[in-house]
Amino acid sequence: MLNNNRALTLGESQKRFALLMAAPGLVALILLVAGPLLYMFVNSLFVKTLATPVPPRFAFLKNYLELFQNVRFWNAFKNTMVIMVVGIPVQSALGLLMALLLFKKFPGSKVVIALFLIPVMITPVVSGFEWKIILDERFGPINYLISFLGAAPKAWLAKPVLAMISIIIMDTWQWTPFVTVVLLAGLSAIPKQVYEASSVDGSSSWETLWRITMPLLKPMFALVVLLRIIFIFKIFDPVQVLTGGGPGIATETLSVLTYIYGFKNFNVGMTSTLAVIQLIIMVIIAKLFMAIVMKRNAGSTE
Amino acid sequence: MKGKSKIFLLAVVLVLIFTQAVFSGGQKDEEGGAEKDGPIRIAVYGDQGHNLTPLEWIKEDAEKMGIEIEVIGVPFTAVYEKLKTEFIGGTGAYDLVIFYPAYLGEFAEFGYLKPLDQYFELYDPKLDDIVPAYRDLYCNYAGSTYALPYDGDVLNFYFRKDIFSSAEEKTAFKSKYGKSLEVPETWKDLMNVAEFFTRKKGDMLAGEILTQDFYGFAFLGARGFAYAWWSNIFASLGGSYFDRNLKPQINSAAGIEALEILDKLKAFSPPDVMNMGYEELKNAFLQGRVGTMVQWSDVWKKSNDPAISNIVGNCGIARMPGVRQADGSVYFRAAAPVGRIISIPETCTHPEEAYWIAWKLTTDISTECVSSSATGLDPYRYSHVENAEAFKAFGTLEESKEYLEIVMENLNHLFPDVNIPGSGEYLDTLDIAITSALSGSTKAKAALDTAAKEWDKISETLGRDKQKKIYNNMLDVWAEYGFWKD
Amino acid sequence: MGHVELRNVWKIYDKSFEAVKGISVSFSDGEFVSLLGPSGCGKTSTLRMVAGLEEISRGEIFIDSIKVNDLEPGDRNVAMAFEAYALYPHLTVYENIAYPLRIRKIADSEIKTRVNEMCESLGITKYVNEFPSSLSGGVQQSTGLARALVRPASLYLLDEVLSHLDAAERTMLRAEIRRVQKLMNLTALFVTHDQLEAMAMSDRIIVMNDGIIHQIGTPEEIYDSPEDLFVAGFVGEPPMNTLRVKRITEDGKEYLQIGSSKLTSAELGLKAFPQKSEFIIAMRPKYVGLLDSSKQKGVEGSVHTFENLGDYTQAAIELESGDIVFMIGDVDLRLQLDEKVILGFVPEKVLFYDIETTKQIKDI
Amino acid sequence: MSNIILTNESLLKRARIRRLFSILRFLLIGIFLVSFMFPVFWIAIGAFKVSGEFYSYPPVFWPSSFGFDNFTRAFTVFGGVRGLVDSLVVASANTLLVIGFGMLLAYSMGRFKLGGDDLSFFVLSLLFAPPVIATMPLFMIFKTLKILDTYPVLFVSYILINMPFAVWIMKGFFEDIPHQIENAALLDGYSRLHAFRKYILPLAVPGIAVTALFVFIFSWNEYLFALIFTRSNVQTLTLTLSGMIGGHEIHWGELSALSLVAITPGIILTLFFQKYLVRGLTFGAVKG
Repeated sequence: MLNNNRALTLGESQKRFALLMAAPGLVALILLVAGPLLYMFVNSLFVKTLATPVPPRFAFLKNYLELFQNVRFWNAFKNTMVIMVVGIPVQSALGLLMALLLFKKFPGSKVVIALFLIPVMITPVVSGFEWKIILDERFGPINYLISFLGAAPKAWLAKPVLAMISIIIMDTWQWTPFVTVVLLAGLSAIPKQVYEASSVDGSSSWETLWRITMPLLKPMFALVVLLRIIFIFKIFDPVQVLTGGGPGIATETLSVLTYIYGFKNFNVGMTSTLAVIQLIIMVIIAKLFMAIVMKRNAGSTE
Repeated sequence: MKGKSKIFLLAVVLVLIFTQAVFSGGQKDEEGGAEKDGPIRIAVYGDQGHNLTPLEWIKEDAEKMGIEIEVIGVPFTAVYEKLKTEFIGGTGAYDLVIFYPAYLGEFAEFGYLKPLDQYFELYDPKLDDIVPAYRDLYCNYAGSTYALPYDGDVLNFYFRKDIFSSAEEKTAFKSKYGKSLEVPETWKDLMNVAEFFTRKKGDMLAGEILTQDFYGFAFLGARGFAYAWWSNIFASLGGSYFDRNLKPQINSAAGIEALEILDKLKAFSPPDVMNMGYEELKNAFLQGRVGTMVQWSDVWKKSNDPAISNIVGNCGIARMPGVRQADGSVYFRAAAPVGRIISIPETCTHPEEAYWIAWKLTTDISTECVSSSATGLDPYRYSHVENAEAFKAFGTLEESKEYLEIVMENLNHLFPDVNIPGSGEYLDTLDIAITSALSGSTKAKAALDTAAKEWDKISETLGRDKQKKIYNNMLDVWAEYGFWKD
Repeated sequence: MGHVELRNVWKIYDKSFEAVKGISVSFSDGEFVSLLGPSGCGKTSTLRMVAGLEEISRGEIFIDSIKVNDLEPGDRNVAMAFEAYALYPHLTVYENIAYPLRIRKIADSEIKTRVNEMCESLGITKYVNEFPSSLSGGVQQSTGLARALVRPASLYLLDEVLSHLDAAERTMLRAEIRRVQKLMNLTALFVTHDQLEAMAMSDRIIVMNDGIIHQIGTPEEIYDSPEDLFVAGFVGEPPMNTLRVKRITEDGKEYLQIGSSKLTSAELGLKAFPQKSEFIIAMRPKYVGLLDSSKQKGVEGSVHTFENLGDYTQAAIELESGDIVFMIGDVDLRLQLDEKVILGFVPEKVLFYDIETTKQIKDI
Repeated sequence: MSNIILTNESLLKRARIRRLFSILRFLLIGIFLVSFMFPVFWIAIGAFKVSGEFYSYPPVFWPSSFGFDNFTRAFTVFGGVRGLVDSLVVASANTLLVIGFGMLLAYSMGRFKLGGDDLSFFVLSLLFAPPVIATMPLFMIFKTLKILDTYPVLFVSYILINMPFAVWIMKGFFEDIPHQIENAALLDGYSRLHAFRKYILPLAVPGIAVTALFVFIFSWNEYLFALIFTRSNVQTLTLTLSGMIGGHEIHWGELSALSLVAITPGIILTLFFQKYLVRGLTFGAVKG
């Protein structure tokens, strides 16, 4: 960062100018956030439902206690974690592999990367529906293709474990390209000379990968993993469309559960409690992001 | 200083103009419908798909009446949440709503719906023609009629006539089970039949080589309405949702046994059965993948449409299997999930026009509606059941008669959905328990115990005493029709 | 061990740009050879081809009699220090230096001895636990050098390793490199654009320009007898003076015309000169002197600039033809700007060059 | 020091391995590309299949004919036009609002460090929070304001989704512009506003445009808020799509056709603004 901005950070008039510029946006944001926040915190302390016009009852932390004993909450928490714990390593590995394959430019490599990236911006609802067709037990191309490998057709969306795998496959399809491009950015930030040095020093490609590339990619990996955690916490549309949380509750995530508590059961108290818990998790992650990623960025001179 | 306040002012003005513009834009839209000189816009809400087709048929007539029909479809399994959201929000977006009777109690109780009795004079809904169970259990609440039936959903047992009548299959069955191959009357019989007909690709079935795996049975396992397939068994074992004290009975011995029976049947069902909704289940049967299944009444119509069916003329329909009693008779109950009724929301500003549409669909052209292959609507009037002629397109007159008789019989042995406030949540919780257990995530007893506990919590949240009273009122009506014995 | 040979080596980029045009050279054991030339002359391409970082377009390179054209850099038994250091940013100075040893699976204890020795001799011991990003250019450069020198290799490649340092650091490290190289009898190929460095450090210098070799020789040969005008102009500071000379015959007498001055060979002190109508004479500034105008005939000019540099003085004399002649004079010499002077040359130090070929004319 | 002895044979072997690797590399790239493009391909051909082709085994990998019937019917019979128009209206209006307000806020934050780390942190937390947690409170607020099922409800609620993103990204773009530029303008006696408008804004335009494109697509793709806050007056494309999925007798062909339309803006963004895609999706942590 340039350090000659002292001239610009001084003075009352300047502060006023900055505030005036920011005012409309800031006001909109604060209004939109403050209300819901207050609503959430207050209602998480009440037994309250919209399903019937019963007056809300103050319950202090009862909702929290109940939630922590609720199998369905832990199930949703577990499912969210499973998507992360299984999905992120798979996506990182595939993303890294693809990044390494694409790193050395070849004619058309730009086009390949662009095409490869398309899943990232696909409308989530569409991707949910698309995978529904693709994973169809009877007419889906996946079962057709695996039949060539001698595998029996799988009822992807009907079995709890398979349904979870389906979600992870969909997520992996959508987000591996993202991992790839972030890692590609990381790879191209490594000075070419470092590789030359290492090749002259006699390391094999394998050694270079483990001793040079991987350690230098570590910050990018940290970034990607953090972002993926955030995205997976948010995941809603495609899961809702693909499995709707089923079979049973096998693929209910925290977001899906929040939606069900809110707009299927209209249980305001529980929904708010769930929301508060997720908010706390997110604030912690945002802190981490600031600490790890933003600090690092400020340090480097890109 | 001057310049700065100017931008601020500018910004504020811009915001105001913009919000004004967009807000008024939205409002204009609403007012447009209210204008007297143009046609009156009636927004009809319902689950997306073939059951909204009849609205297209009446559009012309409606225009003559000065009514413009706008159809708003929502996903099949999202009817409750979208409607409830609207009722809570109270925007008045819908003038006529088609939904499932399970929610009637809740919606009527909280005053979301207009009582319809006041409009009966305008156009006669011919209430006496409606199968009483359907009329009184599903359209009435606390003495008033809140809805007219639109779709007489009830579950039936379906079987493949050709394989049940095949001589070689009969012989094979006899030698394996020591009795003759019949359409199963009990769940126990069904178990044998389902097992018997489950074959691998390349095996023989009724003299033909199978080009795909074949299964003895199929049911609806996708989340949403799967609980009803359990309810058939549960009810025939004597189960009920609550006792008179509102103590959940779903985790009783009958509940657990019913779930175990369904789980055993699952072994003879296609591997993707837990992902089968209405569409997938219907297709499995029509494409000749399964020997028997339990489904809504309209599948018979579809089975005789060669465009979508490989089993034209071979679709048999029978009473729901049950449990053999000590006296040798079979006690059976047919669950009636979904079903469709039409109501007018309290917020509707043109109830008379809305009522006309409701009347048109449920009375005037109701026979066309239930006898068309373009819809999935099922008979609910005596006049439907007696008018086999109307169903001639789907089979011989004999077959049509047989079909309607069976539907009627099952309707007469209805096991209605619980329709007290919160039924959406109760049934969803139950559905989750059933599908979780069937998909192997939890054990039957544990799943049902959890659901029962949740039910208690729901009752607690909604006010136990009030719920109990409403439920008991409901049971009283059930008792009238012999659906409940104290 | 340590014999290197380049045979007719070409580097052609993008099928058309010829960076290196068929150079051949060989050097051997314990020699310190500099590749000297201005930027873009092909010296770095050459070095990188030897290292294996650049494909050899044509020709062959042998290291210890093995043709290395198709070998990976790591298999060529060469070590290299880079201009921009190319340190591993995630490793400490110690680990950076230890890296090539670790790759070779050398025991930890031995790595420790070798790395410490190397750090000691390059004076970076106190930085061993630091990461490169926190170090000055000098220390990073030394670390890069240490990493190259720490392991045995047939050939050490040093790419402009002094270019990013300040004057003091540069002189220090220059001497240090030379010392280590001599002590350990290492064969080294050193790329530089700085003729002073090349002169100071090398056993032999290869002067390159435009992808070809202009001269190979010891520093003395390069300095005293540049093969062609390019070398003459490139080596030495200030550069060698080159003056165009015309032979004219007037009144039966043969004169040489330098600028506007007409002088006979006797007056210039030259015993002989090329039998061409025009050619170039060249001499180092230190072999240019002032003549007493009343006594001797010489080349006339006027003082263009004059600088007192402490140890000596330096002047640029403008001839009437516009040519500039540099001269180095005694510390107590004083000249006024535009002062008219007469120049003379030390005759035996004057070299002749052909105008067309730019080559030195040796046989007169 | 182990000296490597090389024979012609080992050289050849190396060359062969290298060639093998290069073949393997392109093979792998090909496999990756095919498998990641496949679902997109499947949507695309689905848009041209006739209904029976969705129910055949083996699956139909190439439709028998390429007619536009599915598109026509998706737009006329299945409410595609409505969805398209509403999505366009909502996404455009929201983009205008978010960029208009967000740009000024971003400039203040990026330039004058308004609110310092605290404000940055606030914006970032909003950016990370799952939108679903805000649905219930917003629903109640909008109910009270009586704006459910109007365009404004989506304009406003999408601010919550998009503003933090837009501010965060644009802040980065403003930070990238050297301070000298406006210092020079200020020294020349121009007002700050003038300096912003005449000197900074033109430089920031590419960044702002790309941010706007992102915001547009996020609004376009949004499903959850639309599902909850709208009924009959407003029906965005994602709702039209999901309505078609959940019903009986799913019309796969029409659904695919409409899906193809729905994913087009996203595909355009990826194909032509790839560099910014990385920057946007990493919230500016990678400059791409």
